[in-house]
Amino acid sequence: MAFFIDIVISGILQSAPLALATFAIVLIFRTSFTTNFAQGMVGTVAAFVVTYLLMPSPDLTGLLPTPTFFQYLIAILAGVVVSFFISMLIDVLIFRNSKFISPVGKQIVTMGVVLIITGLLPIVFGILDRSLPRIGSNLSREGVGAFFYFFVDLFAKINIRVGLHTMISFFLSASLLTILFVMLRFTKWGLGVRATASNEKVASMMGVNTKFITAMSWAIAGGLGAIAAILISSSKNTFGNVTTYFMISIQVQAFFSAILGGFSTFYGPVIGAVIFAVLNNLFGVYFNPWGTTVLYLTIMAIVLVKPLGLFGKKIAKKV
Amino acid sequence: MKNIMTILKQKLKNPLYQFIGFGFLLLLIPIFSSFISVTILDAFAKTLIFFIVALGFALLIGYGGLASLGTSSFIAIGTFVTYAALDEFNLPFILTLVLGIVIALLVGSIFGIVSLRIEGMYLAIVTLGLSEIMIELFKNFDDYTGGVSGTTSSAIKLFGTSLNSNQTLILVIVSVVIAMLLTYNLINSPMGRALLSIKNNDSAAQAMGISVIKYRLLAFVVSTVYAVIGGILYMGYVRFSMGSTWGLAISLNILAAVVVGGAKSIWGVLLGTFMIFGLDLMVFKGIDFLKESKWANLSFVFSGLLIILVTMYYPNGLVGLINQIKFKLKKIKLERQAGKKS
Amino acid sequence: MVDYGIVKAIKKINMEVKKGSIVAILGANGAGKTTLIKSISGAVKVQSGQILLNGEAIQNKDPYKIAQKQVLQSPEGRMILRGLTVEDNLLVGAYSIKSTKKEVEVDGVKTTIKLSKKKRVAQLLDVVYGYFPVLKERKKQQASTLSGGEQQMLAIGRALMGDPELLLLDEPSLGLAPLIVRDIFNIISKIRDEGKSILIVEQNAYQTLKIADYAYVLELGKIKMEGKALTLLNNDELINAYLGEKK
Amino acid sequence: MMNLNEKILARDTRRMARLEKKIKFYELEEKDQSNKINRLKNRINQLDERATKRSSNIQSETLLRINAVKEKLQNETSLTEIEKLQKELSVFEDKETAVNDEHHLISLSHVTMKFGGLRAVDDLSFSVKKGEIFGLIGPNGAGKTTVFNCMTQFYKSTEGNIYYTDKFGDVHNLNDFKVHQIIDLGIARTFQNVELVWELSILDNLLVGAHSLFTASFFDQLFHTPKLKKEERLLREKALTILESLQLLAYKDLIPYGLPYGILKKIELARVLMTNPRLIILDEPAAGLNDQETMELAKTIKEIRQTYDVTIILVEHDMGLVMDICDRICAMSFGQRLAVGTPKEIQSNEQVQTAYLGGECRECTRN
Amino acid sequence: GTSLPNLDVEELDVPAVPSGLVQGVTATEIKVGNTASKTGVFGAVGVPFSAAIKAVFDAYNAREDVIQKINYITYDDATDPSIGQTNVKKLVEEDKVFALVGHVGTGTVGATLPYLLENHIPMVYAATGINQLYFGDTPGNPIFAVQPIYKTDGRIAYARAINEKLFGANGDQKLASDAKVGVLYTNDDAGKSIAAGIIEEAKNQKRENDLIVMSFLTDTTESVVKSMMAKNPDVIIVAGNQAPFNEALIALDDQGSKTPVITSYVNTNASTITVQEYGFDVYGSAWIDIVDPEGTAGFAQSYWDFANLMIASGNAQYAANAFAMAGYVAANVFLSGLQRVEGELTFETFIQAMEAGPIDVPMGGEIDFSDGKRWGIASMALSKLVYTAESVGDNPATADVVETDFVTPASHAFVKVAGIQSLDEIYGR
Ligand SMILES: Nc1ncnc2c1ncn2[C@@H]1O[C@H](COP(=O)(O)OP(=O)(O)OP(=O)(O)O)[C@@H](O)[C@H]1O
Ligand SMILES: Nc1ncnc2c1ncn2[C@@H]1O[C@H](COP(=O)(O)OP(=O)(O)OP(=O)(O)O)[C@@H](O)[C@H]1O
Ligand SMILES: CC(C)C[C@H](N)C(=O)O
Ligand SMILES: [Mg+2]
Ligand SMILES: [Mg+2]
Repeated sequence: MAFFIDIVISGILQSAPLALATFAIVLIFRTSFTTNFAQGMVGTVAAFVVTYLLMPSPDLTGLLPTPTFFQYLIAILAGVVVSFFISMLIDVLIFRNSKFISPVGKQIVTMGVVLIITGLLPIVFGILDRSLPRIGSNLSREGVGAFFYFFVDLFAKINIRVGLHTMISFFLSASLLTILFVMLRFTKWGLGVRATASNEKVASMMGVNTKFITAMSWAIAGGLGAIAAILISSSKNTFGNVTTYFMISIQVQAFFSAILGGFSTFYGPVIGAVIFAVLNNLFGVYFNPWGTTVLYLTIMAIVLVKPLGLFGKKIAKKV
Repeated sequence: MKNIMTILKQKLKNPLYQFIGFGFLLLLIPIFSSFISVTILDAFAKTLIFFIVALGFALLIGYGGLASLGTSSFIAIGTFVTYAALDEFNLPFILTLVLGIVIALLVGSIFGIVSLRIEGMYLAIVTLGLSEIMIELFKNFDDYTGGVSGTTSSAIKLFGTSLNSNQTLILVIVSVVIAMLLTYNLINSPMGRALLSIKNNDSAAQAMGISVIKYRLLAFVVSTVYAVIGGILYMGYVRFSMGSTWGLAISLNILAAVVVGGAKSIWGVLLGTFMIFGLDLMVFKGIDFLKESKWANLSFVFSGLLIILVTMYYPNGLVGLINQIKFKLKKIKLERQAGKKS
Repeated sequence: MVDYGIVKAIKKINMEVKKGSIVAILGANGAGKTTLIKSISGAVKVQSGQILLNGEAIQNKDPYKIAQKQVLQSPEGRMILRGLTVEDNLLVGAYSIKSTKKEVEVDGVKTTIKLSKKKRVAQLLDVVYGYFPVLKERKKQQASTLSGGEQQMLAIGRALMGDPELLLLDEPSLGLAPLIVRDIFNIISKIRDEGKSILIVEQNAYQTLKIADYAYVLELGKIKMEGKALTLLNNDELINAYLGEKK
Repeated sequence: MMNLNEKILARDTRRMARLEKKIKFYELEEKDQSNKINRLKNRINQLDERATKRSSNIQSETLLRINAVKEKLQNETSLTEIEKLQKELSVFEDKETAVNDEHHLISLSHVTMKFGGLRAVDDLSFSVKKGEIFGLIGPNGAGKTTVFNCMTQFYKSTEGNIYYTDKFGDVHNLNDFKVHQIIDLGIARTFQNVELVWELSILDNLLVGAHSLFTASFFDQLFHTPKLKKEERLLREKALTILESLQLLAYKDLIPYGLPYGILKKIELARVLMTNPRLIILDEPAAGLNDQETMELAKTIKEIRQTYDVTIILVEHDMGLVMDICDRICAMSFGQRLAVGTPKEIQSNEQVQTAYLGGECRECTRN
Repeated sequence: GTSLPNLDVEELDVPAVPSGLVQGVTATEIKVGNTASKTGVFGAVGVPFSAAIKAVFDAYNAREDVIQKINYITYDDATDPSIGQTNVKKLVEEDKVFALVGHVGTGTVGATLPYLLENHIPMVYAATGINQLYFGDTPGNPIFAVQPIYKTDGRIAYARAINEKLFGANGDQKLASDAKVGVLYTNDDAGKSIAAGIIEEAKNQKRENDLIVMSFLTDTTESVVKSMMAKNPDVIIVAGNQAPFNEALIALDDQGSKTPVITSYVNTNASTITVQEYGFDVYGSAWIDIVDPEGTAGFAQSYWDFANLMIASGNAQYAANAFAMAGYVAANVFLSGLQRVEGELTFETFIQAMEAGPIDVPMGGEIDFSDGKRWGIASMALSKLVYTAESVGDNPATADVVETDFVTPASHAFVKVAGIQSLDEIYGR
């Protein structure tokens, strides 16, 4: 039982970046009615930017960059900004100018974006995989570090061992999500997003600046994707943890989390992500080596029973 | 002579004859294969095989409005069925085909049943999950799939002879023509209209007596059969298949081919398939400049840009472009005629 | 106020809505009435010509910019925001409401009354709920499950939530029960009396002409006839050609 | 047992409908097909016999039930129970009437439709006779569209039954059918908000309407056999005839998108006519039409009843139209029935006046 | 569960080499080629790999005594086996190469083996270790895999685990006969095949009941590791590529494991191990050994040969790249074979030359194709990961590492703890 609880709790803590990625996907789904396949790629760009800033040419001996916590933070900020604008550009340059595309067509467009970024990454950053160290690997127990270490130690006391990186990424993601939820709930932006999601044309007729709403949603999603990508790649503390393709599986997982929670709310997918991560860990142990298969079968079964996800609401069509 | 030409022209107005004519044109490739580079030849064969798959998929998405991302695992099933039938059970090709279709019916029904409850984008993602599961299964059923390192198979035997790649290409071309004919028939039948009406407006469809369940299942099953047959031909031609290569990328490419080309037109789908699969295989990989390691990736950029631009400016697919050109030509012709008269 | 001219669905139309008046547009099916409304609200692009709002050209501007100038419409086909609740639909109508300052003289002393955005919206909401009590009963219901008529009320109410200076109504009585139709026309008159302008497209010609100040009759995208509403009401030619036999 | 009988009856009816369709095609052919037609007719007769037997089984079961309930009622003392039993009794009695009344076409028996706490239709009963034009009126949100949705099975009513007498004289409870099976009974409808297939031309939209008439199998479609080609040709001709009669021929190759609202409503009507209906259900057919066009529509509807020998139920807010063409009208409010009667009776009904017409009834004066 | 299917070695016919047949060889030129993933998922493998091959051949061609220059053609297959196959056909049928040197990718190699055999095209070095490359004794077989086959790798790792006097009590005894061996494998070609080798070997030793086999994925690593640790294995073998291996190490360390870890040769390379002081010992098999206490900066001369070549050829960024090293080995093994050819170069003479006796593998031991042995390198050393801090003094390997223009000081290295040995030698048979 202790083992079970251990896995569940560390699963919850680990789910934070996935929750961010999922939220980003849902945000774009709600405003542009497309599942953005480029989400992961945009995040990947940020991870590359960060590695570049920390270590312009990849090291050969397997040494990871050793930035201080604040150097790292600044590099991350730069990466996030880059993704923020790339994502916004996707909306402004492409989506804004293609109103008549079907949802599937939009999906294809995001695929095109994936291809472009895939092609450009090695040209810009070189062919070799790059590396990011764990965030907080150089963090001392004083100052900012004290806060995170406090929780690491707290969990250790009840025999749940979580890394510092996991703790940092959990708090970072949780606070970002909280801010976003507050914004969605209590600002006009939230109503605008919902109106745009329902019918962009009508929303616009009613005075909602849908261009701004969608561009901002894309931008924010890009930023979130960036943070997710950075948190995920760096968690591995491995030489070559930043590759062109490392976000693909996370992206698929994020899609599934969103499906599991249901695209019709914002909180649903986030909870979906947590459930996904926990189940993934549990099944990985208890159904080894069939964990993935059982996981997807389980989700499929849930979705068959609740086609709109656990928290989905049907938009009724009345004839 | 002139007579024959006019008759031919008349006949070619009928799409069915167009397809057959196209088939004869294609046959020039295997006939003159010794003058063609293997790269081009293989690219042609693979593109045509994917075209068959895409035709089935076009029916599913263009008419049924069902976006599935499980296509590649159906193709994979086709390849492994071929391996099992040819190498494990020593079945003749016809039985392989039958076995493939039976399995396609089964798997298609499973996917179809899922699709009954789930719609739109959700379906795409859920089918993506099904294909993830398939890949896991391919990895673990080593006996029939070669597991993680894949499996080679022997050649397709037809009329007692093993087909070499050139002969297999002829088989592919014949299948392409048949697939085009059958697809054309289906979309110009009550079934085509029924699917379109479910896609557009399921309330109206139901009120008119169209069973959503039946037609969705049918669409899935038909597209699965196409994909499995594509897989069988693929294995016949390439003679190697590895479970892990049949992932999201190929499903997405099929989807892109159909959407970029125009899901509701057979020629559009052909154009789309060549753009997505053919261009890269034949052109981009052939340009010397792009072979240089770093710039090799530029081909991705080109493909991506092309996809985006086409989708942006021809939301209904490249057929839009064709029609535009047709229209212009007609206009020029009319103007000329008018000019002559005056 | 509106000067106009486009090709295709509507051609070279010149018309005007005076402040504080109701202008009706009549015409057969497909005459281009809806297209006209849409081009004012920016939902369709005009190919040539000008639309002036208080002297400012607004043609081909983004719809939201036009809406922010308090030009709001109840579109053809209702176009309610399906996934949202009734109340959210209304709030979207009030999206560009700003806080207002009003100068009032109380006992010879000028004071400015400030109304916060929130209060303004609450006020408007009360007004709309007053007009359509059904909507208040249903305010938490998903808008897509409303009955046809209720949706129509919602569409009109949503436009009213924006406190429009120019209200564009495309067949507001469509699908409404006779009682409500009467109410709607009363509401429209009342809004005009508050000094707002209204452009209304209607099939219900008699009732419309009764409350309208001025009317245009469209045919195939062109103005066939125009004049004071009362004059048109007594014009036999119009009656016979466009509105059916006189009852 | 009852359910089983009803299910078999429903299945046999659908089979007969299918055979009838086949006969239609044979009859239309130039060649003499009397052999085939006779064979099919025999088959239908066999099925019909069986169906009649089932019907009488069901009927006697109904009678048994009625007696049983009556007996119970005599011994029951609790008031709530009595109410319940009385309702049950009247549901069976409605069925009994439906079976015995040869003019009966469709009747609602205590139909209730709840959405959460809201009773959109509340214990509603009325019955429509063969050949009638029957109007359903009521304020916005009264539940009229919901009634239609219950009839055509878009909603499964929470309570109550809907009885329908089919072509062969057998009475069905429509709740036993799925949405897409309703059309086999000859019931076709239009929608309050236009529901057309936007990607198909008007002509093809009509052919979608004829979907239930096709008898070509999947393989006929796959290989475009002569059979399919023949059916396509015949139904296409039929579609053209209908389009012509509604003056829609000019639109046949256009897609519906962007067409004026009034035209769209007409196309829906044409699509309904494609289905060989016995009962046509129209939801606000005159919405978006001007007075002139409304009057034309009234004429058309009457003509349709004549030429196609159909029964029509319609919802409409244009009182002129309703009062003009309806034989009988049911007025409802808050899901409940206010009154059923001739237009005159309804107009003079005080409840209807206050709830719906609003005291004065200016437009009704025409009659 | 331990229900890993045992991969069957594909039975392929090895046709006899027709004498005299040859293509791609002229008086002044020998054409060779390869296809590699230069874009796509394994882009980072194919590019340095091929660059090193090219560097070796360029250097060779630059020699004045060389008359038949090597014409090296390389194509990109974007990590797609079917494109790889097309490329191979193109190489063989159109470019008419004499041999393939450095064949990259599990899929491509698997897809083209039958074709290569059918066409008798010699293939030297496969950058993968799939089991299809294991032929046993097949004289005349044109396939010359060099890199150890994954299955062999797994068997050796297991043999080391139960035989070395390292993992038992006090770290200087053998494991007890009922000791538990944990296996963490990834569900990919490398992981599964290595695990299959481990299981096979455990069965041979009748100790399969003491195996704990678990598969892990990137995002389940931590929980699988937790579960593995709960079962208290005495040694853990990690079967998988670099990235998952590192993830497993980190997870084990995070969870405070003290159990020693053994891993595949794929990972026994200081340049791909994350620097971190683990709380447990890390061992790995090795067939390449670049560390030499006596050598410059602690590296063997053979390594410096490689590194200098890479720098000289403008590929300094690959001077410590494992895939470049592999390419370097591939080209050199081919050249060694070539130099042994006596008389005219034909397929037959080349194969005979390759089989003539053991060939020295640069930076590694030797590979022996004599008598038709086709099982890749089957003898490997055992190395241990050491850290600069602890090794100063008694570990000269890293004692005075100096900074060069491309190598920053190695803070850690793999140091040999057991010499290159075959399975038989490990068991002392
Ligand atoms: N998106 C469109 N594409 C093509 N034609 C269009 C489009 N929208 C409108 N039209 C055409 O423009 C003309 C005017 O249409 P409009 O909808 O403005 O008419 P209307 O007067 O509002 O008719 P109704 O009374 O039926 O609402 C019609 O002939 C219509 O077919
Ligand atoms: N799916 C649903 N969920 C919740 N409420 C519903 C649903 N469908 C209908 N309603 C409610 O039921 C009531 C009756 O709706 P209905 O559409 O039947 O009205 P109606 O009589 O057709 O009105 P109208 O004349 O305005 O079309 C309405 O108040 C509506 O809000
Ligand atoms: C890294 C590569 C050379 C080998 C790898 N196992 C593959 O699948 O291709
Ligand atoms: Mg209109
Ligand atoms: Mg209604």
